[in-house]
Amino acid sequence: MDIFLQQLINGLTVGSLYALVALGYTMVYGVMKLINFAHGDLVALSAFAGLTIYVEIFGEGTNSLFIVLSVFVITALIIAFVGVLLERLAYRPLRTAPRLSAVVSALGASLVIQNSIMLIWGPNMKIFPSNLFPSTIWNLNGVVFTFTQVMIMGISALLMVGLYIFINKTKMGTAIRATAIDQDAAKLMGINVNRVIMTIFIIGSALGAVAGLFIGINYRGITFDMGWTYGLNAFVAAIMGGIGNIPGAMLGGILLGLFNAMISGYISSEWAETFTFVLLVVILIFRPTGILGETIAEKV
Amino acid sequence: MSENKNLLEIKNLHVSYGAIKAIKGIDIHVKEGEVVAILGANGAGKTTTLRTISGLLRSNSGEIIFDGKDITKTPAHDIVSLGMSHSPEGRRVFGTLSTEENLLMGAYILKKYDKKVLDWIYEILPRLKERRGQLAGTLSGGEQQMLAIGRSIMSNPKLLILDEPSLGLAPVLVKVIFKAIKEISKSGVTVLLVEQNAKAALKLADRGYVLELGKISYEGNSEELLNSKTIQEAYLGKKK
Amino acid sequence: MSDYLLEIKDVSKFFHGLVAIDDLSMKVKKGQIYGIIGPNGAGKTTLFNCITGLYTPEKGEIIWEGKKINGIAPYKIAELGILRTFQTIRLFSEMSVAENIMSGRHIKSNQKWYNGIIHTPSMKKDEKKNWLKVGELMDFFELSKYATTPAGDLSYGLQRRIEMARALAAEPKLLILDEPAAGLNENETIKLAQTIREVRDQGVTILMIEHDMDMVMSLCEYITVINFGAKISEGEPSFVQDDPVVVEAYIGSDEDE
Amino acid sequence: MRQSYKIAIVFLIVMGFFPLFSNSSWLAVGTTFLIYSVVAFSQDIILGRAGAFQMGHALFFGLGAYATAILNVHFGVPIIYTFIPAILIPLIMAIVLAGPIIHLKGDYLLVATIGFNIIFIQVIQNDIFGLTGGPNGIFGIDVVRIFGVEFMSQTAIYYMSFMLLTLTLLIMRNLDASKYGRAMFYINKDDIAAQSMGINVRYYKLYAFALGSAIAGAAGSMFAIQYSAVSPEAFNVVQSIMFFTIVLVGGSASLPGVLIGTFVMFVLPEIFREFATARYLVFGLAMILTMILRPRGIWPVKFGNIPNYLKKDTK
Amino acid sequence: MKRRLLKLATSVVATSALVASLNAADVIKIGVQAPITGKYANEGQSIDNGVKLIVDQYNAKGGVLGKKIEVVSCDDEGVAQKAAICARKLVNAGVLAVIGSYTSGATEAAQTTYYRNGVLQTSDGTSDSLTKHKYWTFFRNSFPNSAEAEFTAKYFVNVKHYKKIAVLSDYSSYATGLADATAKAIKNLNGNVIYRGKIKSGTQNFTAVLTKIKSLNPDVIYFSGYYNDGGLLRAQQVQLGIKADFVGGDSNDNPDFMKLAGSSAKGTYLINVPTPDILPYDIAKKFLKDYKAKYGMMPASIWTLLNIDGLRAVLYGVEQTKSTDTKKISNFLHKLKGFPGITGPVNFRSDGERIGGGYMAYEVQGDNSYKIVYK
Repeated sequence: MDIFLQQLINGLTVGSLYALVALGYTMVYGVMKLINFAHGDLVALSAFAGLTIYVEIFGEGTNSLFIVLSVFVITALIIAFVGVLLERLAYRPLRTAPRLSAVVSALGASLVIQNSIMLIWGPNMKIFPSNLFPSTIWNLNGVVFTFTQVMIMGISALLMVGLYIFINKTKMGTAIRATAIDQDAAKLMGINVNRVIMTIFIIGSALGAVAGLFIGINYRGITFDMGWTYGLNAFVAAIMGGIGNIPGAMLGGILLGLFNAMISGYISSEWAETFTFVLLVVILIFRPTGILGETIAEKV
Repeated sequence: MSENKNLLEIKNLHVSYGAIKAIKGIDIHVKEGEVVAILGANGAGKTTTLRTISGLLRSNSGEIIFDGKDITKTPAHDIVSLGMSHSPEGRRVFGTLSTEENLLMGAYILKKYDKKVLDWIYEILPRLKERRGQLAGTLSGGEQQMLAIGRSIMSNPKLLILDEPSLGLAPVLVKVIFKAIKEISKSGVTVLLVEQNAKAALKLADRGYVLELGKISYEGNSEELLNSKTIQEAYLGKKK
Repeated sequence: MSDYLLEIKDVSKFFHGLVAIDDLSMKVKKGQIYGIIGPNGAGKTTLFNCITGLYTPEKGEIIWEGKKINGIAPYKIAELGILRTFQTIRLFSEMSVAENIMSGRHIKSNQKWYNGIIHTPSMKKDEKKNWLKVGELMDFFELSKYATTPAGDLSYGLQRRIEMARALAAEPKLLILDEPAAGLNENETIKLAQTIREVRDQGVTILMIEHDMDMVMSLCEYITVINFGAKISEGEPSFVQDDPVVVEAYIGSDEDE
Repeated sequence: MRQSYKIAIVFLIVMGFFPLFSNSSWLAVGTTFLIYSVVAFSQDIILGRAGAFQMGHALFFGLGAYATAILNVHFGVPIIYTFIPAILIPLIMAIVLAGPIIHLKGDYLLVATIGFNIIFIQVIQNDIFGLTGGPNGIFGIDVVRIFGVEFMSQTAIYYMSFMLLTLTLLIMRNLDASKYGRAMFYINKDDIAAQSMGINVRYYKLYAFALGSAIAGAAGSMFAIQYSAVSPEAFNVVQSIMFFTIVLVGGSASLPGVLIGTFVMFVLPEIFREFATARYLVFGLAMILTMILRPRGIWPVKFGNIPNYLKKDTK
Repeated sequence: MKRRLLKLATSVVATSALVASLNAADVIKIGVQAPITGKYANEGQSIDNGVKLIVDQYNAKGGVLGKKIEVVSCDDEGVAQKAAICARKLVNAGVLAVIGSYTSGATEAAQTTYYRNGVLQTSDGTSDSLTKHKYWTFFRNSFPNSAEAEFTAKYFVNVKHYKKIAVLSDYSSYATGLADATAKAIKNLNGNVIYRGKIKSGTQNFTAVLTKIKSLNPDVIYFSGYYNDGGLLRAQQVQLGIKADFVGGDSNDNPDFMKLAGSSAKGTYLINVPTPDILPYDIAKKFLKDYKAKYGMMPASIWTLLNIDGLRAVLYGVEQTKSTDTKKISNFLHKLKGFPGITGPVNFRSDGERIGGGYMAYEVQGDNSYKIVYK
């Protein structure tokens, strides 16, 4: 039983990270119907930027709540800015172009960010210092969890609740939902669609930035191409949940994390990805637009 | 009333969809306080005209002047702030937002929505009040139309543009809708509407334009239009 | 076998619980020009979509030459000989006029799966036969000089013609026209009516939705009037035109008289 | 399109004489270009023509390569005989895999095909049945022998690839002028109109998948011969994305477009190898710029290829 | 006109080819096939640097057989497919011998191409399968997995007396080979392997597998893969509160292992041949000094030195046979005995295997230095 609980915690940790990243995919998709392939690379960029900010500004070895918080905030701001820049330069000019053109642009942007990371920080693995978070470990009847894991799950949950409230209870949030449903109608309400899209990139990138820093802090070793792995998983999570649907992304992320942990723990880690994608295909066969996705009938 | 100044003035407007010329040089004006109807068959260019006025489409040439300002190149969302509100064809309510959220979106440009306007909408369209918490997508067609109209006056517009408000509605609902439009007009809002229900529209309107193949083929007072054969011909093909 | 080519029996179609077609029945005779009229949003196009298999009605039967066809895939309906045009023109707009019309020859072409890879003499013959048929149609519809022009670059009137030529290329038994005159000018409309008559004279039954009443009244032999998805009147043009129910539905009811 | 056939013929002539002016290093680059062009064309059949968002094409390329490698190395089948299974296995797998998901819309199909590609990589990495050699793949693939003659030199392999590309171009030409090729375009441009004209969307999409995958399989076999080794990285999702991008950057369904796309995405990086890592950065920027400036690709397709006997008085 | 042009063009090409081949005769080309970028970049760059250092030293003395030596490097990124491409490239460039690659997989993927084209290859790859084909072109400059496996098994069963042993590898042929050989050797000594699993290299999150291992309660976790996964495995093992010892195979011997494991590095055991700094030979000390002088740092690990010995043996072969005929050199090397190498005497068997080898077990200390605990 404690092994099961342990796997549950393992799965929830990764699942929270997937969910944070998946939100970025799903929000952009919801409004722009675009798979932002560069989103995963923003996550990687965040880890590198965060490390540099920590080391260069505060100095390796220092640590305090203020420092950690500052690293998170500054990194999130930088990544949000890069996200906005990305939209401005690579996606906005293509808003009326054929859909696949924007997909190629997104793939190009992914290459640009990934290789910029490599040129700036080098091709080798960089290693996060181990002292950013206390190395406290709790052990409850054999179920072990670290301070970092608690932070990952806790902060992710908080951010997701916050996002949920923002999207559902605020005027801007409602405007975002309205824009996602019908851009023209939204314009007729006086909603500045460009600003809505900018907001989405800010939020999505910032959430991705938090995920990137957590990945660095928890797993320590970061590589320039790691965005691809996390990005793909998060993207799959978003599709599973029903891309464009915010609760769907959260559900998909957690589900994917748990599923992965359980498969690796109980069946075989060798075949974990296969199981993941078989699950995805099965979901899509039965629910062609994901678990919480709506089926939209085409107007003839 | 007809001595009032022009609130909206369209001069020699041309609009194309790709290679197809949809609007071929039309002139329309709407005076403050008026109700003006644009009539015409399917494909005549009525909706295109409205979408161009509210900034969703760009014209090839011509001028659109609203409340003294040239808005020919102003983006749609800024036009709303100038006091024009457009309730589009097919209602286009936000299906996964609740009725009240839809209404509040109508007041997006205001810092805070006007409680009085909301109450007034609930008063003239009481069905919306009953349905305030329900998702707009689950409303009936008539209720969605009420919502679309209600939503478009939440911003306290000077000019309300309505595209086919009676489309696909049962007569009893058409009655409710037109009554509400009358109320809105009475409160001082200028109305420009496109309608296929010519009789109902002309009964409400002061003046009307008949649009055929992207050109104005007839314009005049409502009575003139109603009594003329034009409408009968245009709609029922009673040969001249 | 019944006398009727197409029979609609008590068909209903719902969207999200709202009724779009309400218990509708009608019968189309072979060789007829049959009109369906009614205000916008009355459910006419929905009915066409049901007949052509794009929608499956929840209730009732659609009977084609004595056989029930509801629930059958659209491409099979076309193979049965029911072809259509669309209210909002659906051409392959980047492709040339000739290529557009050639799509109608699809079901008449008997090329085998390997002909996509290897050309055989019989296949080349088939190809030539079909292109020549396209040529004939282009001549008939006066489209020959636009043969290689992308369909999307042409005017509304020409596009409507291409759509019709495309449907006719399949040599249909029933041609369904969804507002063929929408966006056409007077001359074009008159010519269209003439074309429709000629097509019928070649043995094609015609079922059409149209708003241009001049055209409907002069062209159609039988008319069904739909409002709110239900039939409110039917009969010959002269009857329908004067039916007070129809007048009210069209011009609109007087409210508080 | 007639113009594009002329371009194709000029291209074939140039490529046919290329070995006379080239050393073996450049010949190797040329061979890779030829093989990848074939794969790009096969991707184009599915993505550019039938309009199915296929982002797992490397899977079928890989199936062909592994079929040749496994049969040759483990079962001693002469290379020349492995061609047939290298074509048939991807063809059958394409139908089996795409069958249940072919109805999925755009992006959902895209992610499902990515999924198949990833599963394929995992299967070969796990050295299934001890046949695939795990992450290191299979080495020591034999050279082509016909009647005891060894075709081992780079020039020989170059010309084999050249033949394969010529054959592929021939198939593309035949496809374009057939009911099957046109049906794909109709589905791509408007599937509802296509259905209403009696076109079975599912059937023709599967046909495109089957044909595209079979050609990719043949290219895979050639790839295995060229490098006498196959391993998972050559067939992973990144490669699939490359093929996907080639078609769209070059121009969907455009013969010169796809060739330009392949040249830009595979040959330029070889030429600029000295710039090592910065080249991919430039690449990404070029992809974005191309799409902004030419959203339909560098050399977009032009329709209107009708037989001459129909061109009476076209304007 | 066209024909004349063609003739002209062919003659130009022919002359330039001739010139090129004349040039080629003046130099001896040595290829380096190594992971210069990618996951194992620091090992690959170090090998590349080492080769260039030695070649410079030779050229300073006038080269070999009066010819200058030229280095042609190719980056295989530690990826088999890239290795196959490198093999084609280096063969086409006309190299005499290739040094590398670092990983067994990349080495094996290139092996056949070198063999078919008669190009010598010397690599540090430890996978047993490398010498299986008995290619006359291949020479291993390190010691095979089987030797390490036997040493590890003896250490586990006879010295540490572990009762429950968990064996982990990644998917690479080298690591799976080493892990399987080790598990087999342990069983031969009647040891008890309770778990044999694989992780996917680079996935970072190994908690699921470790949790499973935890439920089996082993005395030791042995990992045969590479340092970048090993360090994380160790860190996550400690996080999860798994008390077992952690023993890493030779590829974990890299400074990054310590960085990744952080405070958990202390107490880890590593098994490898002697580390550079404890090599007793003068020639080793000189090489390390020269390397440090030229590049400002030490070589990444012992693997660089092993490859350098491979290079030195090949050049020695050229000098002794006074020939650039690879077949002749190969015959010479197959009989090579006691050539003084940086990593000890170099002796080759007829199948290209290097004879000898002395493995050691180190315990990582608090300051990340090594303490020899068994040899």
